[in-house]
Amino acid sequence: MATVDVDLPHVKDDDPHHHGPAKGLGRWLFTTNHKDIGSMYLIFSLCMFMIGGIMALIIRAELFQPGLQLVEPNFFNQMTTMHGLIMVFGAVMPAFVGLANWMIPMQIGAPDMALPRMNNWSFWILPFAFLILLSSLFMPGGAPNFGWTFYAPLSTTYAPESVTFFIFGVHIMGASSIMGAINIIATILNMRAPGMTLMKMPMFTWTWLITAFLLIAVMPVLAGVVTMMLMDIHFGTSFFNAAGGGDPVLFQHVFWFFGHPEVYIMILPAFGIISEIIPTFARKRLFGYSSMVYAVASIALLSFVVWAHHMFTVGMPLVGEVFFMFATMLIAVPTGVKVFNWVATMFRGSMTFETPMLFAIAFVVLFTIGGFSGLMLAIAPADFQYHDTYFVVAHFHYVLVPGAIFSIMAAAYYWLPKWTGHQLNETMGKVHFWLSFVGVNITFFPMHFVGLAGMPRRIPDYALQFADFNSMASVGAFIFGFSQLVFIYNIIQNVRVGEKATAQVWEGAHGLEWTVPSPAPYHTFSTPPKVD
Amino acid sequence: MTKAITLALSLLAVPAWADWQVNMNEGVTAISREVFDLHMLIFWICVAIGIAVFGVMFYSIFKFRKSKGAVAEHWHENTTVEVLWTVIPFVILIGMAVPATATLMDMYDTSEADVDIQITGYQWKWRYQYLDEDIDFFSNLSTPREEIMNAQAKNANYLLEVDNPLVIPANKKVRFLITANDVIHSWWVPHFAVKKDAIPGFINESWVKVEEPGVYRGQCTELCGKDHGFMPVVVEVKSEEDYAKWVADQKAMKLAMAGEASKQFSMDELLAKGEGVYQATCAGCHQLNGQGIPGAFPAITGSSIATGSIDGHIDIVVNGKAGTAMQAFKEQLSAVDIAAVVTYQRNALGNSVGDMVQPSAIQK
Amino acid sequence: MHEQVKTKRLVVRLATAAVLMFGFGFALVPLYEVFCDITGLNGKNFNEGPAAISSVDRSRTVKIQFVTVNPADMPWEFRPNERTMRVFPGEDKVTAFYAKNPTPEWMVAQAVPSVTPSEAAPYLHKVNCFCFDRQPLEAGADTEMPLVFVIDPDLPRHISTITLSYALYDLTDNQKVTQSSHNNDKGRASL
Amino acid sequence: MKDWLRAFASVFAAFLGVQSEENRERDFQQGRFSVFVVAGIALTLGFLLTVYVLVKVVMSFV
Repeated sequence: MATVDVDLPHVKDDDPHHHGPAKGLGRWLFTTNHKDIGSMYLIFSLCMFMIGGIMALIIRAELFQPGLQLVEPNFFNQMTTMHGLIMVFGAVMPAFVGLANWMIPMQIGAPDMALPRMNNWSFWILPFAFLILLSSLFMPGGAPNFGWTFYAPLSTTYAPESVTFFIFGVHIMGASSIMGAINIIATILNMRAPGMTLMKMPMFTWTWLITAFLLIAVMPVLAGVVTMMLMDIHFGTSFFNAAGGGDPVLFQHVFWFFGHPEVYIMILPAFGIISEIIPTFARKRLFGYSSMVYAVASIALLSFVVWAHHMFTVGMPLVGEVFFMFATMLIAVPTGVKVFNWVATMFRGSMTFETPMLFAIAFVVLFTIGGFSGLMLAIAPADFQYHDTYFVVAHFHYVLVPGAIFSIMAAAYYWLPKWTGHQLNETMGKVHFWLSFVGVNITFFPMHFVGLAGMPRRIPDYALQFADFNSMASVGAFIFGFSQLVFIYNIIQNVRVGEKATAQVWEGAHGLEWTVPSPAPYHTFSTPPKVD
Repeated sequence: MTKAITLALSLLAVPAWADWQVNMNEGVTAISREVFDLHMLIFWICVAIGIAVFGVMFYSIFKFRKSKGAVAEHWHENTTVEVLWTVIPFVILIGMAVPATATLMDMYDTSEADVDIQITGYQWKWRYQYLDEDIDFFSNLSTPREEIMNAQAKNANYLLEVDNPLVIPANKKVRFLITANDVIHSWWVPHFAVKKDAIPGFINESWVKVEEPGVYRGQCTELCGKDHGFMPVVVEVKSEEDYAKWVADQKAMKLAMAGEASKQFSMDELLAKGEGVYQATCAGCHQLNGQGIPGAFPAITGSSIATGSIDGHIDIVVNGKAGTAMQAFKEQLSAVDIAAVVTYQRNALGNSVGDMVQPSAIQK
Repeated sequence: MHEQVKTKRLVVRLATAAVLMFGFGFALVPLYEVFCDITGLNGKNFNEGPAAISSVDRSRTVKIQFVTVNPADMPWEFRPNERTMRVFPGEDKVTAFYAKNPTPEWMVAQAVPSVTPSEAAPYLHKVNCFCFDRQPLEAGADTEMPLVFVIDPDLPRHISTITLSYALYDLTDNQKVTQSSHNNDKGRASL
Repeated sequence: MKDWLRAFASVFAAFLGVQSEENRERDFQQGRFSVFVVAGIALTLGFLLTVYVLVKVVMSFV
């Protein structure tokens, strides 16, 4: 990341006509301030993370022992579906948008986002989208039970009544993501401080710029696929119904055309966060900044041509299987190689291991394990044995939980002193880290074994040979689940109490956001900073 | 209260047969061994790369610590190193792609098969039709509901056992034509390395040539609704002679069944047979006690159909009810079974209508 | 202010890009049909009507199997008259499928073809097929539905068996205007 | 013409995930955004084509 040696005199932001935030509920309902909206996104994401987490615990409690103990199969399917939807669209994506809202303006020296009112609106439709989705749990026929990938015809002809609520929920989430992406691109391209050229932008802003383009390209396709579903269910068309000339495999193609870029949307901002944190605590500039920028841009483009590796067993002709296998293996190079950049940054650095750095290192190690299992899944003939088993569940949980979620936690611990103005309680941070690290591995590593041994995914009960590893996974899930309460305690504690944090906060930190005092005043960079 | 008991019971019922299988099944066919070798090759490559990468990383974590006085250097770019660590994985990938493509091509072998079997996925059971012989049967989960509800200890093949397994000859190429009746299912036998999606309205094909006779178990691997976890696949591989004998037996049994349909049964025979059919086929939705699930599946006890006109009762069992989960059991149950289960539903589960049905009265 | 104008222009461009991508999502449907037709993906093929095939290749025979599926409790009896045929590529062949409507009401059905291996789909020409249009049947009536087909001689040599499957779908409810006497309650009951 | 060539070279380097500092500075100072978008899409289609040709070649060995 380009060092920005800003020798800006320490200006206390107290010009007279400055007005602080409004008082009471109005502040949060009508705010157009990127910091308040960022906080609301992060709090919303934390709540969704808890709700999704409870569903995960219900799933793991049922799978603790062979036999049906807690829930009947149809409700179990509702839990797996809602767990997936809430974690993907409710916890991970809003958290990254919240971090973007907080940090991008401060990192590029902009006073606020380019379209503040749209920013407010794209947040406030999210809680209602998830109210619509969660209310379907209490409807006759229950919540959606067809998996977060909602394959037709299970999600169209054989779906419960509440599928229409699911469709409208997804429409609103998509609209919120698209507006958020437009806002971020407009801010980054048009509102950088003079001197803050594209070449000097921090890595978090770069990855978010590219993620925003990905969002604009694929969220409309997701809206398209759910609209086709709506037409199939209510208006008698046959997009996915073989009787009327449609094709269920068409659904899978259109869904995964959205699906694969979506998984990159969930990991590129994490690359950005880790590329901010490791240089700070290694006290050494990010190795190969330009390679990172170019690679992330090429990943965005290449992520559009590999979607069918999710469909190797659907019955594609040989040419298709071999094409998508080669394409998937080829794009694994620019993605996987980025891990070497982080290791090279740490090499010959001078490291200290506060909580953000611990989460970042855990990200690099465990995300790489998820990357390796991903590479194994790319091999089509072997995928015939892995597809839709717990090996795939282990793969995507390793890239998402120690991947995206750990990077969000690292970002929280890294920037909280800047947001709240209080130093972090290091020991409690480490308690949370080690509990989560142990919990995540006990939960998801045994899933590799039961997946290879032949346990399919999305089943409420299993044969006896999978019993032991499943009970281990369930114990791990409860450890990981309850250790998030420590995370909530740390956040609340940090907001309320703790010694005063300096503007610099971390010794090795670089970037415009560290030139403003901690806690960051309500309006920062009203007068653009001079970046040499 | 009952939930507490079942919970306690399940904790006590220590799985009789703990198993810590950590790796993929090597399988019993040439293809499955090829896939296993490919899997292990790529696994070891990943382990090697992992050791290299994490080695450097943990080395730098321990060596370059601020507390040990390490001072950070200032270089932050070296394109030659970067080109190197991009080309090496690229070459490794090509090394992996060659055997992978070879295995994939072997899998797509379209040579003539000795036996062709149509596999149709239904909501929550499989149907096997032998194209060359006139054999056609359904394969339902046969694990008793008491085991699933933890009222009884679980047997070794819990959830992986069916009433009519698919029977194929050993050392012969058997070709599967896979399709579905309602939603997408997926037919998978880990020991064959055969997994193909069953898609309604379309046909897929796969094949297997098994070397060792034996019983091989798999499961449906695409979410297909409520009982997705309860529609296993069991394939019994017999030697060629046993297979020929089995085909002959099947044909003889079919003739006997036709004869039996014209036989007259007593009430007790019908009730006994009916109870078995009810538990295997109907209890999934209407529940063991016939109470059903309010709002989802109607109760049999005191139902207007089960206590109403006998023809209406037969019609709904034979032709099902369109637009609901009540399937047409015409093809799934023999005339004898339908007569028995209708009689059972009218004279048990709290109903006592008193009339009975003979198989001859069921026209399919 | 200059920056306002630049932002407004950029936002309009990005919004149109989003709308275009929404359109692209729907354009994937016809694109998919074209892609299927060329590659025979998913066993679909649309080469219907007389095929301009002159020569008959008598050097090899191809085994063609016929398979039928009654999806979603379609009550009709539906089976091929001949289960398997051995044909020369390039030779016109005729066969028929038997269908019977055992229910006490008028019904109409649509057969959906599918070919495996999908590589062979572009080489199977259906000159005349009952799957081209809907097949109505009175209560209790039955019929023989014809199929005339020819296999293209330049079918790749490594393909020795082709399976043609038909799924017979019941289209009675959205075809019929009046509610039939048979009170088949079409209400959507929850699953 | 020169900056088209440079754009293609940079995008190709991006596909490999390797780029030097001074190339990047030159690209960001002189390069025009639209040129890079066209180069990116063209090279993605090129990537598609090369993989397809590679598949056909590999399959012909059967």
